[in-house]
Amino acid sequence: MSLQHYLVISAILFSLGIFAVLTRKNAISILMGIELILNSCNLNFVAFSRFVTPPENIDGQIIAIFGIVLAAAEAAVFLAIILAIYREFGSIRPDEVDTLKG
Amino acid sequence: MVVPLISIILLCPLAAFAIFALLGLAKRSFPRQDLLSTAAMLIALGCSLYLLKEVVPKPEPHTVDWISLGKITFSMGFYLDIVTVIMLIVVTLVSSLVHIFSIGYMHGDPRYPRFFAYLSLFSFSMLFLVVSDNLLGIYIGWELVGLCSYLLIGFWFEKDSAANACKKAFLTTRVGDVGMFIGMMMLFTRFDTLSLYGDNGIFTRITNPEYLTADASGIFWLSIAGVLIFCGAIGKSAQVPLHTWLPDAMEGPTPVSALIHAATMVAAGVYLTARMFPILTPSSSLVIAYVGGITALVAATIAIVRFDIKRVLAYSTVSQLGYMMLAIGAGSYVAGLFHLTTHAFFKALLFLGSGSVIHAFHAMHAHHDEEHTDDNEHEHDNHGLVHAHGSEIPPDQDMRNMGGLRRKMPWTFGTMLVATLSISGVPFFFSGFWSKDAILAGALGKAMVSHSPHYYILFGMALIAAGITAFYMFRLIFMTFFGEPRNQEMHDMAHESPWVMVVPLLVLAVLSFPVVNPIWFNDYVKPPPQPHIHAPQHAQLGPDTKTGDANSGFAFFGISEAEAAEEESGKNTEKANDVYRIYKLSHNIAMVLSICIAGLGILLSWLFYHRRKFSAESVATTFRPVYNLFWNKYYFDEFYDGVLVALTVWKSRLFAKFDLSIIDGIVNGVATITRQIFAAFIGFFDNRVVDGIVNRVAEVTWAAGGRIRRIQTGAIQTYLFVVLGGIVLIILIFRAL
Amino acid sequence: MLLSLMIFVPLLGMIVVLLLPRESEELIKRVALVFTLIPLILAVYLYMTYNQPDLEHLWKQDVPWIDTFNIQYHVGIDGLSAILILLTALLGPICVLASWRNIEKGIKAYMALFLLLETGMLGFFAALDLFLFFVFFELTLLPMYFLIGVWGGPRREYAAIKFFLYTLFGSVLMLVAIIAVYLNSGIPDDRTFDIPTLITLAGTPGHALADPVFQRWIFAGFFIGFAVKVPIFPFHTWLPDAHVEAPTAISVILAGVLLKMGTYGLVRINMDMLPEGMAFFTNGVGFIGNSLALLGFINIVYGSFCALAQTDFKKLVAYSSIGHMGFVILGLAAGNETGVTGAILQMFNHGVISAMLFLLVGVLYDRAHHREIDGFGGLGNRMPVYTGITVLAFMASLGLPGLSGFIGEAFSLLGAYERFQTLAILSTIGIVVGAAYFLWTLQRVFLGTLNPKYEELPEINRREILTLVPLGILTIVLGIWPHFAIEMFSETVTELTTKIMGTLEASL
Amino acid sequence: MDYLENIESLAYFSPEIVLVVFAAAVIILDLLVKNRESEKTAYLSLVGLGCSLVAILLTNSILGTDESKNLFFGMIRLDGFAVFFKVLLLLATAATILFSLRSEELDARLKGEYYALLLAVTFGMFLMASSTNLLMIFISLETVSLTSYILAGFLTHSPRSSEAAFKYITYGAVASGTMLFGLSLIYGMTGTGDLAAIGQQLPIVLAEGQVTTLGILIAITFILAGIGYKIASVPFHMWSPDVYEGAPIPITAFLSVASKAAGFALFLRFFFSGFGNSEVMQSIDLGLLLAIVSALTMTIGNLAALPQRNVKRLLAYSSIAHGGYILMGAVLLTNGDAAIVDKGIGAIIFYLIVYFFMNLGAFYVVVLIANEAGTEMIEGYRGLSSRAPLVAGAMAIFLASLIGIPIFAGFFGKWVLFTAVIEGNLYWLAFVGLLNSVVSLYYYARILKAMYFESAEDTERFSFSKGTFALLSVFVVPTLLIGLLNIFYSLSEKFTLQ
Repeated sequence: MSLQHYLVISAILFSLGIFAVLTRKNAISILMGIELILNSCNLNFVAFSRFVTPPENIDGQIIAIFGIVLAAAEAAVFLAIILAIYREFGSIRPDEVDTLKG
Repeated sequence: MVVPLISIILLCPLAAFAIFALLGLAKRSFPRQDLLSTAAMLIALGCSLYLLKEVVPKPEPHTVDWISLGKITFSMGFYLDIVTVIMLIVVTLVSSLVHIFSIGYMHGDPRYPRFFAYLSLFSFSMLFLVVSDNLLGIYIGWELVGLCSYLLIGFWFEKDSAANACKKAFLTTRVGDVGMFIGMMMLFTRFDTLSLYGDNGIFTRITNPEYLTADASGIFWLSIAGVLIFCGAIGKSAQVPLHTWLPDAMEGPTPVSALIHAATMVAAGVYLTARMFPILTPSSSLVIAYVGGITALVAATIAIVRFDIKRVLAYSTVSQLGYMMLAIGAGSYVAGLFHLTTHAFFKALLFLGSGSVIHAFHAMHAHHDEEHTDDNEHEHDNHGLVHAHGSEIPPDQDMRNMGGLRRKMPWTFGTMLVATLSISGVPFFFSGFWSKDAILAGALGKAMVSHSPHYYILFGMALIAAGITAFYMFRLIFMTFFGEPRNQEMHDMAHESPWVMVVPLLVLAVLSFPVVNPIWFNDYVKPPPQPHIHAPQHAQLGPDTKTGDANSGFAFFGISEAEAAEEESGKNTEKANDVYRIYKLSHNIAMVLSICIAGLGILLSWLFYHRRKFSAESVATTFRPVYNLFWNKYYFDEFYDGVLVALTVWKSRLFAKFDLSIIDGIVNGVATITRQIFAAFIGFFDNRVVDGIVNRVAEVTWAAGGRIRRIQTGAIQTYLFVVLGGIVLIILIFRAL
Repeated sequence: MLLSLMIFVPLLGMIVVLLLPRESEELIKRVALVFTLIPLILAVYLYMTYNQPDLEHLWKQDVPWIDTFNIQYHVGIDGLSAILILLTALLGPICVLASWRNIEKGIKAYMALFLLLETGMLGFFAALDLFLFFVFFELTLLPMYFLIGVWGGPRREYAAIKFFLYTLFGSVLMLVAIIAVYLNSGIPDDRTFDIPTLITLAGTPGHALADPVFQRWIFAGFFIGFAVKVPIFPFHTWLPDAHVEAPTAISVILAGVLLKMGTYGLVRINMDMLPEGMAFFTNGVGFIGNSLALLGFINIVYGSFCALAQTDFKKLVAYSSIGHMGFVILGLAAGNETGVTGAILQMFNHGVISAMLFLLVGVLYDRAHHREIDGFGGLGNRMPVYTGITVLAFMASLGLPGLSGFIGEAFSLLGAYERFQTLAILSTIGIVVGAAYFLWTLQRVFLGTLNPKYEELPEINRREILTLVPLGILTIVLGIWPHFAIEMFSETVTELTTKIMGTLEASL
Repeated sequence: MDYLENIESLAYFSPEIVLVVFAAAVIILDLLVKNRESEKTAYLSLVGLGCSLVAILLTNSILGTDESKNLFFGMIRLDGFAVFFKVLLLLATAATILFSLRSEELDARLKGEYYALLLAVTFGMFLMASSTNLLMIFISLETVSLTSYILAGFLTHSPRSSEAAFKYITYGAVASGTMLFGLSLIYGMTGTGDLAAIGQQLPIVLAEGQVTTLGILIAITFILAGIGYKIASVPFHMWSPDVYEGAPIPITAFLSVASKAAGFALFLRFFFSGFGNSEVMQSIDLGLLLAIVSALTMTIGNLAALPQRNVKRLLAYSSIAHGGYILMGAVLLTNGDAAIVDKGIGAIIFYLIVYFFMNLGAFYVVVLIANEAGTEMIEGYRGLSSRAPLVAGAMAIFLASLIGIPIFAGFFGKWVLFTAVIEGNLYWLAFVGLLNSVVSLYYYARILKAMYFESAEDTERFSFSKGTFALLSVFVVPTLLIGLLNIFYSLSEKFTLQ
């Protein structure tokens, strides 16, 4: 398993995430897309810190851990806001939430 | 002594006006403005007369620096030679007489004081013009008199005809003035100065070969400049083709016509041309002579068929001015000025006389309007004539309402008769004869000396004009004063004018005899040299010129060239004597011819209008086309009107409304053209195109705003798509770089 | 010190006015009048004591302001600015008087803004620091915008924003040019905005500022900025709207002073600082070489014909100003002594005369409440005094010799003829057309039979006469003895023109 | 490279600590006080800000003038630049709290955590202004974002607010995710998270050919997505109008000033230390990229503002445009000449000071009008000159300043920027910017027009408290004076990055 494999995978993950975010018609799946993006990044960091930097340097892995934490926090806030949206709009379809425009 | 005198001459009338203006601001007016102005004029007259003996043989300009910019300096000042003094006297004299006359004539007019104030202002401007020693000063006076004539023609501005006439006068002359101004620009660029006399005045400089030279170009631009300056004279002195304003100017009060449009302002053109004599080249002289000749002839022919007494005199004035121009163009400097002087007196007299007649009828004016308009209609019918635009004749000026007045108003009749004899050139006791004769002689002499056909033609023109003049002037006299009263009612009302009006008539009548002695004139007035004309004959004039021998004296009116040549004295006596002989001969021929033709003219008009051997109508019908041509003033106005009617049609598509009263005369014509088409187009252009572009830009910006707005759909995923697109785009673009 | 006093006294006046209660209107007017009179007095004092020992700027004051950019508060007066300051100071009180009755609402704000405006104008003419110059230039915008927009006629909002946009656009280009000049004025530590210094630098061969190509671009930048103000075709379309909508006094200021700011800038910056650029645009070679003169000619003819086409009295006067400013441009383009003198005279005289004209229009408007030329007629015998003054103003404006209007035009043309024969001759068309539209207006408004609607039109009153008389006297006096004005700036002009002509000869 | 241990860092970290402590305190206090007294929490948080300000000044003084410290093993850096931004952000937060006190749309019940969140976001922004490590950059960014999301959606029972929050978080999450991906790539290329180290490594690896310019370009573009979204630069700006419109006005003001400022701080520090090396920038032509972005940002911002009728939204677009102006200064980072880079940063700093006052001032007026007239629409401003002359006058001054008319601060801000840009030989960019300011005149003038040229249906006068005017004058006076006083210019020089 070389660096390239990891990078390719993370790239695929990232693309999938973006794809989900752009196309899904459900706020939850958008959230999942976002998670995919973040995790692809984490994968990158870990992989780089494993292959690029000397073993004693673990910056990348630390960053990845923080990434996970922040992803969790973000998910929490996101869900809260989705609740609010649902309360106000009675739906969580992103394309129905478009009163602000122009 | 000269400067203070001139200052007094200038300041008196100015003060008279200033008092009126200042009190006017306080909405008050001086109790006896008329006396004030008249007194001012009389003082000026006194001073001018006194100046006669102040004139020094070698006149010097008295100048002050007016504007000095680094190396260039514009000076203002007086130049006093005999010509100036003569002009001063003429102006002040006529002006004073007119003032006096007006006291009676304008009596009871609502704007009585203002009239005199204007007269004073005019006199000031005219005098300023006369004494100025530089072109700028002349130009200033030139425009000021224009303003005054504008104000005075439009004195009864409630009349639309008057309102139009004054505007027409100002604009027409203005056209000429622009030409004059361009001429000034040319001279200025050549000489870096506009003063004429003094050490670096133009006339001094021009003798210096660097300015005009053997090479034709020097002469050429000088000719152009000369003609351009002359344009001013064309405008002011109502020469063809800018003459149409003067007849209309008769809308003004008659004293004004006498002062401004007969004696002084219109003569200013001649004066200017005379002043510019040194820079006139042969070619420009010829142009001037032709313009003068044509004017003389055309105006005279038009005058034959007028019925409005003032219009007849107006056209006669135009024609006489043409005469003077012709004289100067033909090099008869002295003759031109002499005729200017004499004409000033007898023409003023004629106008004042007609004024007195009109005054006599004036009372009738009110309740006879409609009746006479009927008369006119009737008139036209049996002549089958169309009235040219703006020639509706007020009944109290229509000669067809007059007749047999000589018993009613003997003084007026007598004085006017004198003037008529004088203008018709009846020998030998009338000044008009001598001056006219001198001009003819000059033209003929020039022709014979220079062997150029041009001057023979010009001589012919002058001669014919002289005949016609005699004819229509006596027509006027006969129609007005002889025969039976055509309109009994008005006749009964008519009465001799009060003495304030008669006295000026008498004075002027006296002056219509050769009081202004031709010999004296010839001795004192000397034409300035024309350095660039290398005259073929250089003559030292024989001593006999200065003798009292009248004939020989007059003979030399014409030979400015010879006199000019005098300075560059080739002592070539027999050549001079040739010239002398030629001129003497020419003079005799001219005199004989002029006497004959004048007699012929008088005789004809006697047969036509007094003995009624033939009827003017029948002649008119036989020579219908010619008659129509004259009656319609060679269709000058019609031509313009025609153009404008076409434009009116045009405009009716362009615009909703259009004021027909605008259409009058060439300048208004131009104004209308520009207003209707050009200016309208530009106005349109301004709104639509120039402004339009700006607005278009604004709209585009707005539209762009709208577009961008529409991208902001409100759907979050669109935004994210833009983000992705942005990223991809950036990467694609900058990777290529 | 005196100069700064003169500049900032109106500002002080503004503060005072703002502190007064809005009810006490009479008091506010009086205060405003007083605070506009003080600069006038100072200006007159300046004129009395003015002499041209050498081209040293008078009443100089030079204190550092923003060191970071080496910006100074540097003001001073030379002949050119002196005469325009005189004009501004003169028109100030006149305008206050002219607004005495016909400003219905918010007189307080009106006067405050007006005073601010006056400070801006005085400062602009006195500024000797390029940055300060620009600041004052822009300072006039906002008050003007409000004065037109709040107290203007029916289409005031449109006119106001149009004026604002145009001028701002122009000044944007100017700003770029200014920054460029600043950056090229030296090494980072001793860059300067000081106009006299910059002028000398631009004169020293080899210096970055003296580079012809650079100067051409900068010239263009400044020129457009000023052209909008003058206004020069095709940037002129804001003028008629602004004039027509603005209240009388503001039209007076607009025509009297603000237009002069443009031409003043042209002389002060484009000619004095950028002779190379000037030479490039006026060397008479090809289209570019004639462009400036051509613009002048276009302004003259175009403005005159537009005026001829107008039916609105005020619009007619507005367009006539465009025409008259054309003579200024023509004279400046000539670049020789006669031309430039003529141009500067024309600036001053046009300031006076157009002020008169707008005041007169205002007088009529206050009475009849419309400005349709054809709607009047025969006023001549209803209000003779008014007519008399109007005739004077018209005659002055159409360049009747003996009145001040003539000299400016005549000299501009005389000067222009030496360098641009054809254009000068063609420009004389403007003289005839000028006469045409003025006389025609005169006829339609004052001559003929009295329009029955106006049987009872009241004659011009004392206050209005008071506003007009000083201007009228000026037109006559300067017409008879223009030296009174010329003596102030002849030295400046001589120095300027010798430089310009020198550069021209060098460039050809 | 020298850096401080954790413990010795704490002293320099005191401002942030103070903020955190007070955030906690506020929450606790909120539990204690009754609802209607919940204003106390606001005052407490103000006190907190005050203390933190004092702390900042202290740290600055012990820091000395030009010297700088790397704290926590070089995670964050304390220097003049950071200090400046901390002060600015602190003041912005204070202003926001004061606005919130006067704003009627925020309902009373939730005030406690609201202020706590404000303090928290300030804390995050402090970190943004000073972090020098990829990790810290990401964390600070997220901290700020997460709290902002909540604040934007703070108006419960307001659909607009919730929608704003939803869009904000979706957009923000994606953007920061993208950025994180970019960061990971950078990390991979250089093998370090420390910006300075990255600055040294990148040219080397680039020279050795281990990384292609394309790689760097991709990385930077991804990172730009994150930062660009914070400073709302095209094409990452689209969230801001909607969020600004939906969010409570004080928060809008806060976002438009504080989080923009923080974003620029991050932007500058990142590119200055991380990509300070010019050949890296040249290799991907970063200068042109940024120039185009800035040109587009201001143009689109201004054009889109033209048709707006909602003043809040209008100001949102206008703040996008102003972001574009500021970016012009950022473009100069790529200039080879260090002096010009300094000028650019100085210009940005100066402009931010100016922008702080004029924009917050404008927003404050919007708050007041929203309270009195009950609308954010431009119609609400009709006849304001007669209904509330002083407020109208203040607004006029703010707008004139935003347009950039002389003697108002905005002009001098633009002046400094454009001078710098032209000195960088970017004439075209300067010209675009200036044309934009002409365009901007048009929509700002629409508000002026409404206030002065039009008259309202009902003309009863608005009544404002003394405090209102006091606070207003706090913004008016600097807007009038900053440009005219020399000190501010010299001030802006002290804080440039070393």
